[in-house]
Amino acid sequence: MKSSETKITKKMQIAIFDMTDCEGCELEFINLREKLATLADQADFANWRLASDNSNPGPFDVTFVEGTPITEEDIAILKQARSVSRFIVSLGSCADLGGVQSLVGSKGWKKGVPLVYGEKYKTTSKAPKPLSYYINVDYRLPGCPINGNELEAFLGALLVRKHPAEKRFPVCLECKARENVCLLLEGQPCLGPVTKGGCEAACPSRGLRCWGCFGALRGGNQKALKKMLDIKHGKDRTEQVFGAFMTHQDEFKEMYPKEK
Amino acid sequence: MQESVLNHYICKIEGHGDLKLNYKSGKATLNIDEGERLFEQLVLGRPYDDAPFITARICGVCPTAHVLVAIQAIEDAFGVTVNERIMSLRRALQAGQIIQSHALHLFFLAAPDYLDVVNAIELHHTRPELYKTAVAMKKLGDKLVEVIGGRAIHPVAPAVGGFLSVPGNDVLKEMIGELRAAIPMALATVELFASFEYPNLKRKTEYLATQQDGKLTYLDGNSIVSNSKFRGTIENYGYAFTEEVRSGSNSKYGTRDGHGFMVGALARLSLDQESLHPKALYALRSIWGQKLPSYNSFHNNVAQAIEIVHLIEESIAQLESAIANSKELARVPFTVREGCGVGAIEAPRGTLYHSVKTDKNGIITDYDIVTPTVQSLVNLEEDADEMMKKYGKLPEKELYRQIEMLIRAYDPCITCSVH
Amino acid sequence: MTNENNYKKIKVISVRGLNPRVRAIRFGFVEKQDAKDFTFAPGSFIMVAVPGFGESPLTVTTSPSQLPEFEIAVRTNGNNTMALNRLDVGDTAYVRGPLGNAIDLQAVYGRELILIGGGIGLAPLRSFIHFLSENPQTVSKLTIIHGAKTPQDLIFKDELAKWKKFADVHVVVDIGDEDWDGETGNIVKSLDKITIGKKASVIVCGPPAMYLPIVKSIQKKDVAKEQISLMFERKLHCGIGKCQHCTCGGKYVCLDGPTFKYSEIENNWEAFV
Amino acid sequence: MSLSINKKDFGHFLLGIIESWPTYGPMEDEDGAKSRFRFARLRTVKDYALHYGPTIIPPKKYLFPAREDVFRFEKGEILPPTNKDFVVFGVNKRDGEGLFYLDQIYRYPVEDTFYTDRRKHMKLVIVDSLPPSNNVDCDLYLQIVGDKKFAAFPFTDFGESLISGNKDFGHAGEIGEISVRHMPDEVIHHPRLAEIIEDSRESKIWDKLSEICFNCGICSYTCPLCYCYNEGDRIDLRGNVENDVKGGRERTWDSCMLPDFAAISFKDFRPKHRDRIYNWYYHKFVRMPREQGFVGCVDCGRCITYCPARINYRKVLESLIKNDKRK
Ligand SMILES: Cc1cc2nc3c(=O)[nH]c(=O)nc-3n(C[C@H](O)[C@H](O)[C@H](O)COP(=O)(O)OP(=O)(O)OC[C@H]3O[C@@H](n4cnc5c(N)ncnc54)[C@H](O)[C@@H]3O)c2cc1C
Ligand code: SF4
Ligand code: SF4
Ligand code: SF4
Repeated sequence: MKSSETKITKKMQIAIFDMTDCEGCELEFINLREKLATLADQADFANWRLASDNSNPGPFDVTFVEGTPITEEDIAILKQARSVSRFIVSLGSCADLGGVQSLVGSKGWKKGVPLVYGEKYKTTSKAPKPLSYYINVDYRLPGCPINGNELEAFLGALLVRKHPAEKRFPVCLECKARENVCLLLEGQPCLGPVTKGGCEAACPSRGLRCWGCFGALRGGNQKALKKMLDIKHGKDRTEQVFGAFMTHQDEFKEMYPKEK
Repeated sequence: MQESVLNHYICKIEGHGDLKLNYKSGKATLNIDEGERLFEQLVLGRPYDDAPFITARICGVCPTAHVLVAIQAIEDAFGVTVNERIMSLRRALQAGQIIQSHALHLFFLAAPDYLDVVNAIELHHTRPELYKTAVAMKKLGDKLVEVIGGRAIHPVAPAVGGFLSVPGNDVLKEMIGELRAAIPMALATVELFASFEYPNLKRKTEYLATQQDGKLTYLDGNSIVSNSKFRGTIENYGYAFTEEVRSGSNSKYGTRDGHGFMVGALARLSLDQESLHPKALYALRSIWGQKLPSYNSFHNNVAQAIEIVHLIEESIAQLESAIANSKELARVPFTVREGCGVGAIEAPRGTLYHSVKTDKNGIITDYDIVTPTVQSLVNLEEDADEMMKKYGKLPEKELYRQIEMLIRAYDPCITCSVH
Repeated sequence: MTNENNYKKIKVISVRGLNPRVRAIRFGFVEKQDAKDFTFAPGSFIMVAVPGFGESPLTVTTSPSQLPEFEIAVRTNGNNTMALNRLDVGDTAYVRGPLGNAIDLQAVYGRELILIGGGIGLAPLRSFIHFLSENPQTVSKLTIIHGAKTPQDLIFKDELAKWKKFADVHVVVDIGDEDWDGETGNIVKSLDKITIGKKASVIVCGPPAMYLPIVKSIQKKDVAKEQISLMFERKLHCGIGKCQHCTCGGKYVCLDGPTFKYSEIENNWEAFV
Repeated sequence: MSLSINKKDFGHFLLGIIESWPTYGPMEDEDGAKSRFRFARLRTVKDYALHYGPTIIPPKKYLFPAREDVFRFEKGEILPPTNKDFVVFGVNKRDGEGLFYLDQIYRYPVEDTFYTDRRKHMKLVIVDSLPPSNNVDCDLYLQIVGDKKFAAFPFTDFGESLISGNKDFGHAGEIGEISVRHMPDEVIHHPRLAEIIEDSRESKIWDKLSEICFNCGICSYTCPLCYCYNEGDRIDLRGNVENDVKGGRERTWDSCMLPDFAAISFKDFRPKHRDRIYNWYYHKFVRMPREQGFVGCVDCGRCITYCPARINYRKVLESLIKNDKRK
């Protein structure tokens, strides 16, 4: 256990950095609304480019990193942030899983750059990878975007120096709690059974199949689901479905061993 | 101004931009530093209904605009016409998107410059009533998007052909009540932003927006209109401007006949004020009292505030129409076919285009995206040059600050510009 | 019927470090009535909660004679144990229980008794050791074996010497350090070396991996299955047979245990996974 | 002398309840072309669906919701429960049986007062065409007689108070004896089922199932008799104002099918999927009959209908019974 102090006296120093991404997850902080002000009473936003002029160089107690490291600058910021932060949190699926931009794989990405920018275009960027490819990550808050209530509970815990617990149930739990008609039973390739919960079944509750944006549930039975989807939707489509958010995860690599 | 890798990007804009002023040449450059995500490649080889979901992730501030325009493009390719109920809900959804985005920009990104705080959260202490307004306005937009789209960021319910699920009429009625109640607050927002003292930047430029039969619109545009003589069609948006790739920057830059042009709230209102709803027109004429076009890009802030008023009124009308038509289907049947289609939408920051090609199974074979920020970037730099000319004598730090304020007034979304 | 969800407020009287990850915390009750009502027998467990951090099954390490004060030994293992180990003198927490079965006094009465505690596993046995020191006639002979990975992981080091007055005490570590002059090696090997009578009774508490080897070693000495008791650890929330996490084959650790006779569970397919 | 109510007065009677207590009951959701039933707050009489079809989640959710605070805490103090009276109206007999068995589970052998306290506040009205029996425990039982009448059987003072003196009720007159022959289900109540399952531990059937089952836990969430849960403390985001922690002890649904069900930081005590599946059957059909005296299944069919992998526990049981070697 890393923490042993008894009473909390110092204001917690929070930093939020964004790599390449949509910045939607950071917005969930702003969507805390009144509670954002409450949070600010107890913690300093020491460095938050999107919403503040403060840009302290550190050190930070908790650093949220959103987005996928792609540019050289991204990677430099990430490494610097790691060196001045006690805890690093991967904020959102871009950071935690490599995001949708990883769905074509490293090779696909390298092939794609000239197709979008022209043959002459030179880039120093690297193919998208999750944060954990470059640094150690202490806590994970996946989701595309993250879930506001989960963020709230997460922050509530951090403020009292408690370790936020990772979710250990699939999306189906929350989906059934909301009494949704099951989309898998309706023939759609829903990834709910093998996806880590925490989103309150945001998608199936409005009729959209789960895309797996919270990442693979540890110990989920991906193989069984794959078998079923292969038959119903074809092998290629099934790979596309699993590959939307999970290409960097062991569960995916086990099912689809060759590098894309 | 670089001290550490942890602080060299411009604060309070969406995405990573770095401002360089070259005193010798009198030129300002906004370097864009955002990784290549290759969205146009990501959707290839996937079925059409993956496109709205994937392209939403281009931007967390305006995902709904991407979702709706992707759907428009696909429906265009398949030849789908949806019913009035669906259109009304989409218009209201798009209104919610713009309210959300404008409220975020105005209060959380722009306002701190003028209210002397390092971030909007401090307003909670210095001006608590204003902080309340800020979160309430943001919440209003969020709620509207959530009610119709299923989630405030990256909505899930809109789909090709309509909606996967729609809220009940009682929910819509409740929403209408909330929208009505918010109008005074929206007017107060106009008042606030009209009261700020903006630098006196004046530089004639070209404004572009989509309109429906010559009228202000956000979702139903059928032509591209400019304050010059130019008129274009949406299908041929590629001819309206050129997109350049610059070395060292991973955004593209849009120009018309070699010069910059502007899209977004100020452009839209400069091209048509007459179609504003009454309260918004009142806000423009009586609260602000500014004649448009004013050719001062800082005024984009006020234009956004006025749009909020207009879009609240608009969404009330659209929700009422959705309730009146609630017997119609929430999703119309359609046939997948080989085709190509274009969608254009007025996103918070200006016109957003998606175009798509599908094969006979609805698999995407080609995709193109042009974002508003790409279109406005050159104009932004031209404005910045003008600022250097005009305020070149100011201390360097102050000049940087002023130009950064200009950049924020544009509300650029670099995240979108590199997709 | 007693209410097993009735939380009693307790207050820290003193704390001391037993090793870098384990602290002994002494509590007293805040309410007089609670102090009067609370009783326990060695071997049963209590649920201790720091509101906000959860609750944990823990065992009292002091003899019932010390009531209404009691001591627990807590190893930081997660949130609630971390919170417990942050408490200062005067801070409060909650307790409910006791829950589970206790050590079967009847079964060990008058016999030779061997207590084996691996790591933090000595904590639950300590209460019984104290009880035995107060009531030495209970057993005919007492042997205590305490093992740990390193000398750092031993607990109640200061007391081990005192216990020698009324018991045979063996202390063994897997890996010693410069200052270590005691026994090193495997706890099972050192158990093999000890002579144990056929009629002896053995109670074991420690990491699950050591149970089967220890049982084997003891059985070689012809000790009956009924006389070998094992204290079990499982994930546990309710302590009253509802939450289902502690089920072990056909048994609940919280209701049927935590102490099981080897004869009860030798065929339980989930006892030694 | 029993009382009864005519169908035309039924709405008025229900309205009286809705106006006096928060009332929950079965209702139909129109969801485009699909229709589904679920239990929800009844706000008008029209909301109530007398003959409801299967609901995804049984009424257990009023006693054991997907997520609840079993208690709240503030300034280091655990606060007492704050349950208030509410009515669950119109549960059919089978769902009523589910509630009855759930009650037994949480009452015996040790009572879980968090559950029983709420249960005391839940007033239950069962409506069914079958007569009441001793495996339901409700305040009022309304038996549908013919198509115009409900005969009323109050079982508690509360139930009595609902009907006595209520002008909607009149004397029942003669209610013809309705005989229902209770046929014990030959699969679920097979006399040797427990032994058969005990013997099947090494059977390949569990391995085969583990290749199909997604271990998503839907069979548990939807089951009226599944009751396992997780607990943990949630802290409200108001932070640590002068070290005052405020929040709640959250009890959430769990499922013994889920991968980490028996795992603690350093060890997983039931790591194999096949063993977790076996445990589900073992608990329902072996441990529960021994512990509680009844099987953990009321044959409502939910776990069959809603399993996305289309596993049918009845077929599993049937095949085990068929292969019973000791027959
Ligand atoms: C009968 C029994 C007696 C015990 N006696 C002691 C003792 O005297 N001293 C001591 O230091 N430890 C003891 N333990 C282990 C101790 O209970 C766990 O270390 C503790 O529950 C971890 O809780 P946490 O909140 O810190 O961990 P987290 O990982 O945050 O756990 C969250 C919850 O999961 C459950 N849980 C997690 N790990 C365990 C575990 N190992 N055992 C049971 N439940 C767990 C608890 O309900 C806990 O509150 C005993 C365990 C059992 C079953
Ligand atoms: S995870 Fe999704 S919502 Fe979050 S930043 Fe990435 S794309 Fe945006
Ligand atoms: S819709 Fe998806 S998430 Fe919901 S129950 Fe079915 S498989 Fe699970
Ligand atoms: S349902 Fe699936 S895709 Fe949707 S938010 Fe939840 S985890 Fe992500």
